[in-house]
Amino acid sequence: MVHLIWPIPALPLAGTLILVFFGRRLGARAHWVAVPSVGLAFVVALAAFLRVWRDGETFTGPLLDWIIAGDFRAPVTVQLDQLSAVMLLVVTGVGFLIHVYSIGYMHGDPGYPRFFAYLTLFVFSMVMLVLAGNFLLLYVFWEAVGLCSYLLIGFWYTRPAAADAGKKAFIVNRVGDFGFALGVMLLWVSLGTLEYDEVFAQAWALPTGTATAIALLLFAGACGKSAQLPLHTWLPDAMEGPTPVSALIHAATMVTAGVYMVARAHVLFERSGVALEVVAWVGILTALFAASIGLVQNDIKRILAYSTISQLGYMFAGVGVGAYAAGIYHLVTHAFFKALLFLAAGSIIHALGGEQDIRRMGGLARRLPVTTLTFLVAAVAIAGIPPFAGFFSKDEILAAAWASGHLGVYALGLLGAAFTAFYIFRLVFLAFFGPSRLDAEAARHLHESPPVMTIPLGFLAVLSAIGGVWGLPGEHGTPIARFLDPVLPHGEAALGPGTGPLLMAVAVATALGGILAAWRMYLRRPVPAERLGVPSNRLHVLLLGKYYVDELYDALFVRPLVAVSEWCARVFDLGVIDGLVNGAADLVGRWSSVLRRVQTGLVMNYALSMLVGAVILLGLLVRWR
Amino acid sequence: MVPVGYYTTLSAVLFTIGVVGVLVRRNPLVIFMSIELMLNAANLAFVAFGREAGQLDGQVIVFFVMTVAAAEVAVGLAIIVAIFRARQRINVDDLNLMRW
Amino acid sequence: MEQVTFFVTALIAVASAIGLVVRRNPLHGALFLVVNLFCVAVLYLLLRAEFLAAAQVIIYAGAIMVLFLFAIMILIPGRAETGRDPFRRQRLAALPLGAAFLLLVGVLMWGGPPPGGAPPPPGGAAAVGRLLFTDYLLPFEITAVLLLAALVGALVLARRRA
Amino acid sequence: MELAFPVIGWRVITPMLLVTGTGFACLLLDLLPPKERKGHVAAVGLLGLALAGLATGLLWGQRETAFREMVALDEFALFFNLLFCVATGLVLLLSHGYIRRQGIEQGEYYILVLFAALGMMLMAAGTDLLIIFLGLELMSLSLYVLAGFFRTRPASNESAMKYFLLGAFATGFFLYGIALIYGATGTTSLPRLAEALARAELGRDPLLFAGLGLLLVGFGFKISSVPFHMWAPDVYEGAPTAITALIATGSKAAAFAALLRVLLGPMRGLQPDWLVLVWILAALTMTLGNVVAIAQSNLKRMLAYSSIAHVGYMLIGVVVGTQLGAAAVLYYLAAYTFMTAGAFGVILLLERRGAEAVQLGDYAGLAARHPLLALLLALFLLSLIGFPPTAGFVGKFYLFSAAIEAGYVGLAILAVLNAVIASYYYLRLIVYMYMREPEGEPVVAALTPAAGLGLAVAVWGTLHLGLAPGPLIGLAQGAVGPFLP
Repeated sequence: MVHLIWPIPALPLAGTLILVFFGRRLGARAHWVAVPSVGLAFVVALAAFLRVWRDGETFTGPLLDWIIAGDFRAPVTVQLDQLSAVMLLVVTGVGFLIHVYSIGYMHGDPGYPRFFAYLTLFVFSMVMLVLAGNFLLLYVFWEAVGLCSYLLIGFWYTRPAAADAGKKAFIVNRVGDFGFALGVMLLWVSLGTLEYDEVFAQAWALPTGTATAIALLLFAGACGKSAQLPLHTWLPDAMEGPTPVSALIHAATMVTAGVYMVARAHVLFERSGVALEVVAWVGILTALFAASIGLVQNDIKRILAYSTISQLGYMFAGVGVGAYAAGIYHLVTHAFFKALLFLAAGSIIHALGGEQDIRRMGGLARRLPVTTLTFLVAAVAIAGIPPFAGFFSKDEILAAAWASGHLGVYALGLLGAAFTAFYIFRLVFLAFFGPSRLDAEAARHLHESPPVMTIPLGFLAVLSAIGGVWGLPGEHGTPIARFLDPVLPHGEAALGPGTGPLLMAVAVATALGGILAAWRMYLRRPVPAERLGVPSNRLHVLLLGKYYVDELYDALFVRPLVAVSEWCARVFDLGVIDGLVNGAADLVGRWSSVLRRVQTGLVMNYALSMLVGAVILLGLLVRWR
Repeated sequence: MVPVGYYTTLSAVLFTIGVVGVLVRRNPLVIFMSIELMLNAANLAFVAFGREAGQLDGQVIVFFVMTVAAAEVAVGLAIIVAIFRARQRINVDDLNLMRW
Repeated sequence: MEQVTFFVTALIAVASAIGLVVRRNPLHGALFLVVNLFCVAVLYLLLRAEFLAAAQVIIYAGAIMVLFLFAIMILIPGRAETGRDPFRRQRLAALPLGAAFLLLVGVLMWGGPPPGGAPPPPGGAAAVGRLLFTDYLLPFEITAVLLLAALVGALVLARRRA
Repeated sequence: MELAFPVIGWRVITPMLLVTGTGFACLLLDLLPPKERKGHVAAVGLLGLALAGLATGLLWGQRETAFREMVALDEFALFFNLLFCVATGLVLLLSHGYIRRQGIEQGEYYILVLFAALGMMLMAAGTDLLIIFLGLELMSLSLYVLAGFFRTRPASNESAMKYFLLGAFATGFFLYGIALIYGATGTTSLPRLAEALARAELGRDPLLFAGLGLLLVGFGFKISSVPFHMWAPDVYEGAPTAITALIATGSKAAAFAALLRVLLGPMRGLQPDWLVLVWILAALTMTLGNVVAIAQSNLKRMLAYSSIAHVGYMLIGVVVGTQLGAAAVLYYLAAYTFMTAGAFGVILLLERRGAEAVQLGDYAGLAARHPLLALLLALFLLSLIGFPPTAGFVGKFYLFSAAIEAGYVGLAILAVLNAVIASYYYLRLIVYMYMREPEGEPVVAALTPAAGLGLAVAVWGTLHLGLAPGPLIGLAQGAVGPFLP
């Protein structure tokens, strides 16, 4: 089995190394390395998946030893089971399609080889994250995918917004990862091991309080990575990155790592109980919160970004109510339709020469038939219309919420579903239908994307359309739930007879209601271009301002920290900074004054500080006696 | 007989005067001399404590400290001379106007 | 007699130390320091450390202070610290801090037994020399390297060639 | 008069003897022509360090003391010997081209670096406060001079002056501390101190506490722990960059070695008393270092504050005081040596308009112009952040886990939070290098083969300790064995 595992990370890694060292020479041929490396990884992953699926064979074992220190051992353990096999397929499969798409999208970019180097590095890291068999390795690649994401968001670094967004993503993620790291350490201290199988076997012995602390700390990391409240702010800004990156990292794979981690560690969350409730509520609140912001955004990628945050919220709600398989299933279908939405959006942006504002689109359906069709498939899927994939997975989550007695979660989820249908069809109606609001320049530029971009769209559209077959309710749960059962037990309470179809009907009605509302507002009587997106009331302003979370953080954390830092610098360094810094430039003129200040003030200041320290040390020692 | 505590108390007083000297003076040479005063006070403490314990070790340590002090003076004065020299090139008036 | 000598010497030592700190002219300061070093040498004699007393006078007062005086003469001929002190208030903070420090360290040492318990160690050159070359051989050799390093360093810095 | 000549424990001091001998050889070699080029002196110095390292390796596993228990041959001393050999060797490699370009190539430079290394070794191997004091002085005196080696540059002069005056001031406290401890116990030897302190009534002598406090002042200065840290930014900035690297790595490691030997050796019984002090120092040091580093625009200054912050992390290991904690400090010191020497090593290669490129702005777009150097610097910075899979990550993980295991959760949380803050300013430099357009005059790099070798070693260390940390962690745990079985 090992021979089916190691090539999956090794191939993209080899691709990365080749691109790093020979990228310049390869230039515009860089995809000849990147695409096959990820493609082959997908083939191997498929083979591994089939082994797991057909024979039920799984593998856990060390690839090599990493840290051994006395009683502390952290080998590079990989684990291939039903859960990681599904994730691997998504990562390498969607990854492969997006690599192909990027050939067209990034064509002619000066950083072409660099782009593919980062992208394959990401695939490697993500594969390792999924394969990791212990928490330390998980943490390592958790950080690594964050780094790749940061590099790719800031890929177009000449745009200051891109560089800032990259930095923001990294820092916000560090806040979450701070919790994650503490959780891992606490776990090690409590159990003395970080291996999945050992941890999960011993988790029931943990005191509830400890388990809750560990689970919540881990979940803090998940909140950062998966952009859940209150750490969601980085994801919309991350849209500054190239669109394939948004599709792969910020929609389909990396941001779902949090969901994967919670599902993987569900034993710990269950042990705590409270933590699982927290996951469910944070998830569903995020779902509603982000969906409501999505209602009024005008940037096509930002709408999709808020939609992603919202859908991730649904996944957390799913795992939070104990429907792990449903959460993972939604993760998979979401990977299909959201990647498709992003890639189709990228196709539009490509066609319009960089235009991202839906107020300046309209009537694109005639000129971009393939893009429109595929986008429509994805939109129907995310809105939750049967028989498309999104319907089954979302319905599964809502049904589980209902069945487990989380009626509040169910109600909020239903409302969020209505929002979802509304915002996505608002986007569809404004962008593809109705009168054209394009400016002349863009209209002339308008063209359907090349096949290298549209073919991946087609594949994803097919998957979005038929992905529902895994979620058809059967006698013993859905097929995917049955498949994942060895890892993720689905002991969820059964619905009463007839409740299932009733809930489905309600969900469909809600989605149709949302679509109808969007149709009434934006298509039946087209709104004049200049009135689109103009806030009409306070709520609208609040939503447009994204609830002003960024501003709040800026005032609460960023500005005080900078102020403290500057204060310290001034008090402790009394003019030396600018003194010595500028002194090098205009030496003669400044040195007399600078040196005097330095010489009169500082040696004395420094010695004074030392004496203060000495007195305090002695005082404490003598007092302690 | 003078109790050893008197010697050590005296050494503490001298040490503190040296510390204060480092803090209140502006001339590097005087600061440096104050530091010598501190070392000297430490030496006195060593000898007094050695006397109390009836050992010669305290005295031997003082011998080493003296050597170290001599080495320190050589280096320290070289640094001070060097800085004065370099600054002379910038501005001769600086030399006497410069305050510590 | 011994007590009188101690108190007189101690008084001079403290007074000269204060003189070093308060006099503005570094030259005066250096002379005060020399006085202080002599006083400490006398105290060494009282403590039966004859060899050290001699070494104190020869090394400290003789060699080190001459170096100091030399540097002072070269660098700041006849000039004292002048001008307004812009950091006067901060400097004054040194006084209460110094007092606190003295309180913490000095109080611990106050009094104590007279040195009667143990016999006075022989303070002659021979005894010290013997220790230097037996028990303290290693530190002795280290100081040799230390002096060499100081020599090299001082030469490098003081050399004329830029 | 009969003079009982002592038995000389040659073996115990073999590495030190080799370094001393090399220093003397270099001194003689320096007298010979050529006068202008001194590369051969550096080469001999490197050879000597390599021999000392080799001797260290051969002596591994032995335990012995010599000179009336004044120096010890144990894994602890050997671990640090190796560390000093590596740190000093790196500095020599990086120095050669650098001081030639700066026009200060003199044989004395290399000789003083060797003497500084000798001082460090003595500090780590000394089991007598007197030896530790002498080693400290030997190291410090050499470093004072080296800091002022740019004799014509005001910044360098000033750096030497501040370092010297404040260092001598700290030495005064240190020495007085030794005097008080001697007064309380009648000995300066660490083993005999341990015996004396084992007697209960002596262990509570107030003199001892005062002595310990003053000793901590001296150590606090050398490791640049808040509030004894203020010299560090100025000295780091003004000193020649290669010397800055030595001060940041070697001298810090030496002070930590002695600190660990004293605190976890004889003073172990007093742990309840000094624990709080070191706890406070650790918390203050890492927080202040990181917070102030954010405001810096001069790279050397920024790294100075960063190094202060790292001292704060390492003090956690001292607080923890367990075998795990002490070993984590040793490991962290090794990791820190590689990444910091590497970072300074890249910085000292870069010049702009004939001056060293130390401003943040000089690094804008460095990746476009010098991709390799930018990549290396980014790697070292990521390691300083504590990003896996670099040495810095393993070091932090190890250190913080030791803290949590020993129950210092508060301190660990503070440390991790600090690490988050720290990522900001390191990252800013990476952003400058990779995500800014170059501006102004081009930055030129003077990569010599020697410097290249030095950087290669630093990269190797940073990555190797991150990817395969097991062996070194084993060594570190063995090294603290002598006093923490």
